[in-house]
Amino acid sequence: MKLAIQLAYRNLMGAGLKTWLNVGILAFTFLLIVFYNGFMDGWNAQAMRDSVAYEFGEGHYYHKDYDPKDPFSIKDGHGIIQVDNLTNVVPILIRQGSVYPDGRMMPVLLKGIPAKQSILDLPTSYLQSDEETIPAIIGKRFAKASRIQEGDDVTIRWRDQNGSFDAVTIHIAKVFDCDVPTVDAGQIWLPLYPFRSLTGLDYQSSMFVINKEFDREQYPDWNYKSQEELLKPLKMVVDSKKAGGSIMYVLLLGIALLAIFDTQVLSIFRRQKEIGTYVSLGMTRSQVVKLFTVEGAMYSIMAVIAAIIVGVPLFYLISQSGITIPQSSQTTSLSISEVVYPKFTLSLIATMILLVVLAATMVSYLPSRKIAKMDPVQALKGKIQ
Amino acid sequence: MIAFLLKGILRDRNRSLLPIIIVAIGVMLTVMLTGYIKGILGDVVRQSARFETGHMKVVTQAYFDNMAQLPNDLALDEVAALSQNLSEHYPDVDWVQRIKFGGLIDVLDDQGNSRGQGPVAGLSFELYSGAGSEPKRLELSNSLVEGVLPQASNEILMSYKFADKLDLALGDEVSYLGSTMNESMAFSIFKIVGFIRFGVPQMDEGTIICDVEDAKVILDMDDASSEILGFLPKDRYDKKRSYEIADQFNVSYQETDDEFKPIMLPLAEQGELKSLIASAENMSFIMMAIFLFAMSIVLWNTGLLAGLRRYKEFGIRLALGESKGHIYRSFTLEAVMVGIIGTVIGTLIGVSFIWYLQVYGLDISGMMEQVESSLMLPTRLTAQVTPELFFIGFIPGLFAMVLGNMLSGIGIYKRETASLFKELEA
Amino acid sequence: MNTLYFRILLIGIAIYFQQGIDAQTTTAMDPVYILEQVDANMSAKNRIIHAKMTVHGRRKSRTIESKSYSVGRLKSYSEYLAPAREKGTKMLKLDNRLWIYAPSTDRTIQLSGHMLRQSVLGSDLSYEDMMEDRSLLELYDAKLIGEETVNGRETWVLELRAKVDGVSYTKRKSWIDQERFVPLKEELYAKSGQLLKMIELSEVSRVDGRWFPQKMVYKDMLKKGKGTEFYIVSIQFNASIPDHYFTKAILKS
Amino acid sequence: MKNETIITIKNLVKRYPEGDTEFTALQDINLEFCRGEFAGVVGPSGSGKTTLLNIIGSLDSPTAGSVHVLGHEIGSLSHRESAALRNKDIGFIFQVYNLLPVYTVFENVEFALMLQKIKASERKKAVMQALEWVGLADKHKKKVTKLSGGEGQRVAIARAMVKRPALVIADEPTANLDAANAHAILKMMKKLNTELNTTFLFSTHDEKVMTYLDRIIHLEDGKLIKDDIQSPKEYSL
Repeated sequence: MKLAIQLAYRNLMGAGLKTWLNVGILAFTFLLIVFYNGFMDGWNAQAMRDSVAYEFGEGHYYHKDYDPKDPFSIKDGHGIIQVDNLTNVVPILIRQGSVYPDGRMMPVLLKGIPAKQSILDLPTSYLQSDEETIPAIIGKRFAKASRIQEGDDVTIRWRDQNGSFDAVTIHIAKVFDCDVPTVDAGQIWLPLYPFRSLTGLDYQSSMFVINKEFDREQYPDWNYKSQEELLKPLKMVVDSKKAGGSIMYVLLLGIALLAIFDTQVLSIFRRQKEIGTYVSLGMTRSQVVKLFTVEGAMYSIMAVIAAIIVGVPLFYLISQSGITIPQSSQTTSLSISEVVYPKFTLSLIATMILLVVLAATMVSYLPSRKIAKMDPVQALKGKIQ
Repeated sequence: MIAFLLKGILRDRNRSLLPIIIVAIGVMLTVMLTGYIKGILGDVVRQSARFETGHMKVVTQAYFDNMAQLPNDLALDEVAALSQNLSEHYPDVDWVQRIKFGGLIDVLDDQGNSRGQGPVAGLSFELYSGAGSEPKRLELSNSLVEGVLPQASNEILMSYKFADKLDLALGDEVSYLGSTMNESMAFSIFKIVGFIRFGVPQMDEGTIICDVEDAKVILDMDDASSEILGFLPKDRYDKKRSYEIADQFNVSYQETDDEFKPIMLPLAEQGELKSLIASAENMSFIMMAIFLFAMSIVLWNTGLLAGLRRYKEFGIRLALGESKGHIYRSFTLEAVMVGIIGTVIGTLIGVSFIWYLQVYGLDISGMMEQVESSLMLPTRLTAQVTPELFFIGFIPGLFAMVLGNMLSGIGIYKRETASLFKELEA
Repeated sequence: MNTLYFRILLIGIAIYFQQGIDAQTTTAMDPVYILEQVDANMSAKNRIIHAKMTVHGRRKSRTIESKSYSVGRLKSYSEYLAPAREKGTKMLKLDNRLWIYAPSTDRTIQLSGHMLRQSVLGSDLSYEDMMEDRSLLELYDAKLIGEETVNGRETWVLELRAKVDGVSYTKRKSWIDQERFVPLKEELYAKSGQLLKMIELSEVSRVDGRWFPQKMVYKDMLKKGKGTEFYIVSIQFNASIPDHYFTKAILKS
Repeated sequence: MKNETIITIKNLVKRYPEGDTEFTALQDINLEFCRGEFAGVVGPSGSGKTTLLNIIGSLDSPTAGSVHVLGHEIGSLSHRESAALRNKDIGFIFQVYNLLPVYTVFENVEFALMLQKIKASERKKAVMQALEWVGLADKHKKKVTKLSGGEGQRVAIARAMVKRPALVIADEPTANLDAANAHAILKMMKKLNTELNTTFLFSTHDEKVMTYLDRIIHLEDGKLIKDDIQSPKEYSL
C-alpha cells in the first residue's frame, strides 16, 4: 500500500496540469458541499441559538392549566411559582387582549415579563420607565402587521381576571428585531409587575423560562418542557432543507467524479506500456490495479488538502463575517436572521472528506479493474483498445 | 466529409463511445442540476403561489389594506361576473376562488350536548366545485393522513391533531359556528371525510378545509369571494406575464375610487416576495455559472485527452498525404459531432429526469427524521423543466468539449511529421 | 366577527331594562332613587321585545329583526325574524349557559365554561358578556355628579362604580332625563378610566304608560365606525310567557 | 556453476487466435539455456522471437509443451508467482526502454527494489551501484524524459540489473539506438554478463548484436532453424 501511495503520488505530481484540473474540480466540489452543509448547520445552529436566546432559555415550565397550543387555557392557566430561588427563572404572564392602532382592532397576546430579567435576550430593559404611560416592546413583524411604530402610543384593552374590561394607552418604547417569529407575531410585551396588578393577577404567572442554574426538579403545578423538546419542530424544518440540498451536491459530486473517471479511463489507455512495464518488473496485476486506484483516490486526498488550504481561511472569514440573507426570506415562519454564520464542524468536514475520498476511490477502481484483464504482452506493445 | 467522419465515430468505439458517454453524463448532470436549482429556488415561489398568492391575486382594495386580518366583510362581490370576465380575457389562466375564515367547531355527544369545542381556521378551495385544478395543485391527497377529499357539500378535511384532540373519527359530524361576510351568525354541520397533515404545528392544531362553494353558502358570500387567484398555464410562474396581466387588469379600474374595486396583485408584489424572487434568481445564476465552469473544465479535459490519444492515427494520415490543416479541421469537426451527439443524449436524459421530478417528485421523507408527508412541508423534491434546460447543456457539452479538442489538436502542428511517423512505428 | 357581539348587546339591553323592579320612595336627588325610577319606567317582571338592529358595516348596513322574551335576570330567549338567512335562529340563556340553535343545521351549540370567557371568533367580546345578569343596583354604587342638557332635555348625570368584582365595565356614566327617568346617554368605562363605549338613547315615547326610548345607538369608542343602532318595534311588559320558552325544547320547536 | 541449466524448453507450442482461425507463433521448440549464457534469438519480423522471450519471461504462457525457468514451470504459475519470478529473478530490457516517464533516473531503477520491500538505505546503495555500472551515477536525479536514447536504454539496463537477476531478457535493445550507442550498450551488457554471471537472452535482427552473442538461435515462422554456438570472442571491454 505504501508503495502504491508513493508511486501514485509521484505519478500524479508528474502528470502536472491534468492532475491539478481534476484536483481543482474535486476541491471545488468539496468546498461547495462543505459550505452548503456548513451554511445549513450554521442556520440551524443560529435558529436554535436565537430560539433559545429569545424564547426557550433552558426550558419552559407551563402552569398545569396552561397549554401554549390552546388559547382557551390562557384564562385560567396561571399560578404562583413555588420555587425557592427566583433568580434563575423569568416569569411570564400571558393574557388575551386587543390593540387599537388607529381605530382598528387587532387581537393580541399581552405578555408580562420582568424588565430586569437577563435570561432571555428580549430588550426588556426598555420596559423600565418612570413615565406614567406603561412602556411596551413589540417585534418588527408585529410592528409591520399592525402598522405600529416605535414611539407610538396605542390603546390596548383586555379583561381582568374577574371579567371587567380594562384599557390603557401604552407607549411602544422599542420595536425589537429578532429572528424568532414566535416572540413577535401578534404579541405585545409589557412590564410584568404593573401588568400583573392591571390584570388583577398579582404574583401570578402563566409560565416561566429557566436558565442553566435552575434546579429542574418536579413542581407539581407546573409542566416542564426541555429545551430539546422545544427545539424539535425547528430541527425538523432544517432537516428537510438539508435533504433537499443533498441532491444538489450529489449532482456536483457526480461531475467531479466524472472528471476523475474520465481521467482514469484515458490514463489507463495511455499508460498501457507503463502497465506492461510494471508487470514485467514483477508487479502483480492486482498491485497495478491498486496503484491506479490509489492514484485516483489520491486526487481526492489532494483535493481535500487543496480545499483545506483554500477553505480554512475562506470559511474562517465567512463564519466570522456571516452571509447576508435577503431580508425577504425572513418573512417565512422560520427563524432565519439577516446574517447567517455558517458553522463548520470537524465532524462535518470529516464526514465530507470520507465521502469524497470513498467516492473518488470507487470511480478510480472501476476503470482500473480493466487492468487486471490486460494481457501484459499486448499492453507492452500499447495495443490494447 | 461529415458522413465519412460519422462512420469513423460510430465504428471506432474508442473514438466515440467513451467521449459520447462522458459528454452525455456531463450534460445530463448539468441539465439535472440546472433544473433542480430552478426547482428548489422556485420552491418558495411555488409554495407561496400554491397556498397564498397565486401567480396573480384579485382582491378588493380594502381587503388588500387589511390583508393580515382576513377581512371577509371586505371581500369581492359579483365574483361570477368578475370570474367570467377574467376567464374571457385570460382564458389560459386558471382563475380560482378561495375563502379563508375563522370559527368554532363543536362536537356533540350522544345526548346532543357539547362534548368538545375548539376554534378553527377554515380554508376553502374549489375542491369538487371547480375544474379540479385545485386539489392537484395543492396536492391535498398526499397530505391526507386518512380518508378522502371532500366530494360533496359540507364535507371537510380536518387537521389531524385537532381531530385527535376532539376525538373525532372519519364520518363524524361537527357543528361549525362562525360569522358571515355580513358579520351575522354562520352555522353549519360538517362531515369529516379526511384528516390532513399540514406539517406546521399551528395549522395542525386547528384547521379545516372545505369547498369554496360550501364556504360561500355558510358565510353568506353568495356571489362573493375573498380572493380570486390566477394560475398561469401548467402552474408555471412567469413573472413577466403575471405583471402584464395584472397591469392590464388594473388599468381598467384606474378611474374608480371605490375602496371595494378589485385590484390584481402579481405574485411578486404580494408580501415581500419581490426581493425574494430577485435573490433566488441571483442565487440560481451564480450556482449555474459555477457549475457550468466546473463541467466545462471536465469536458475540456475529455477533449484534450481525446486528442492526445490519436497522435498515432494522425501519423498515419500524414503519411497518407493529408495536410495538417485538414487533419485538424476534421478532428475538430469530429469533436463537434461527438459533442452534439453527447449533448443531445445527455439533454434528453437530463430533461426526462427533471420532467419526472416535476411531475412525480422525489420522496425525500426517508432522508428526514420525523417528517412525514404534509401539506406545508413538502417531503418531495420537485424540479422544473424550463426552456433553458434544452440548450444549457451545449455550453459544456459542445463548446467546452470542442475547445478542449481544438487545443489538444494544436499538438498536430507542433509535432514534426517525422516524429509522428516514428510513433507510428513504435 | 361581530355578529355575536351585537346579538349579545341586544340581550344585554334587555337585561339592563329589567333591573331594579322594586322601586322605593326616597329623596328626589338620591341617585339610587333615580335609578329605581329608571328601572320602574323601563323594566317589568318579564318582557317581550320586538326589535330591529342595524349594523353599520364598513361596506353596507344590515338590519336584523328579532323577538326576545325574558323573565327575571336569568332566563332569556330570542328568536330571529329577519333577514331570511337569520330567520329561525334561536338563542336561549339560562344561568351561565347559552345555547344557540340554527334551523339550517337543526343543531344546537352550547357555550359554557371557559368557552364563554373566550373571545368570540377572535372578536373582542366574549360569550360571557351575555351572562351578565345582575342588576345595576346590585353591581354599582351610584353617585349624582351633576346636571346636563342632552338633546334639549335636562338630565341628571350619574356616575356608577362597580361595587362587586367581575363587572364588565367598572364605571359607567348615565345621563337620566329628569322628567321622564329615561337614560338618554351612557358611557361605559374601563377600569383604568378609559372610555370604551357610548350609548345614545332617543325617540322616547310612551309604552304601556311608561316612558321608553325607541332608538339606541351603540358606539365602540376605541374603534372607527358608525356604530350599531337599535329600534324597538314593539315592547310588551308583564305579558304571560309560557315556561317552556325557557327550556331547551323551545330551540327545536 | 556456469553449466547449470536454468531454462529448459520442451515441445513448446504457442498459438494465438487470429480472427476465426489460429495463428501459430511457435512450433515445437526445444531449447536449454545455462547460467551465464549470452544468447540471442534471431529471425525476421514475425518469426516468434518476442513471443519466445515473453514466455521465458513469464509474461506469456505456452499453449502446449513445458517451459521451466529457474525451477518454475511457466505454464502453471499463478499471476502472483510469475510476478514474483519476474521481480526477483528476471530483468527486462525493451526496444523502447519503457521507462516510467514521470520519475527520475534513480527512481526508475529503484522501482524494482521497492517491489521487493528492500530498505531505503540498501536500495540507495544498490541503485547507485547499478548506475555506476551503466555510467549514469552523476545523472541519477535527472528526469528520464530528459535523457538521450542511449542514456535511456542504460537506465533500463540498470533497472534490469539492479536486483541482480539470474536472467535478463532484452527484446531488440538496440533497435532505437545509433551504432555507437548500440556498441556501448552491448559491451556494457557483456561486461555485466561476465562479472555477475547473469544470463542474457536477446531477441534481435541487428547484426551488431549478433557479433557479441555466444550462441545464436535462428527462428523462422515459429520454428527453430538453427542453434549455433559461437566460439568465444574477445572484446575490448
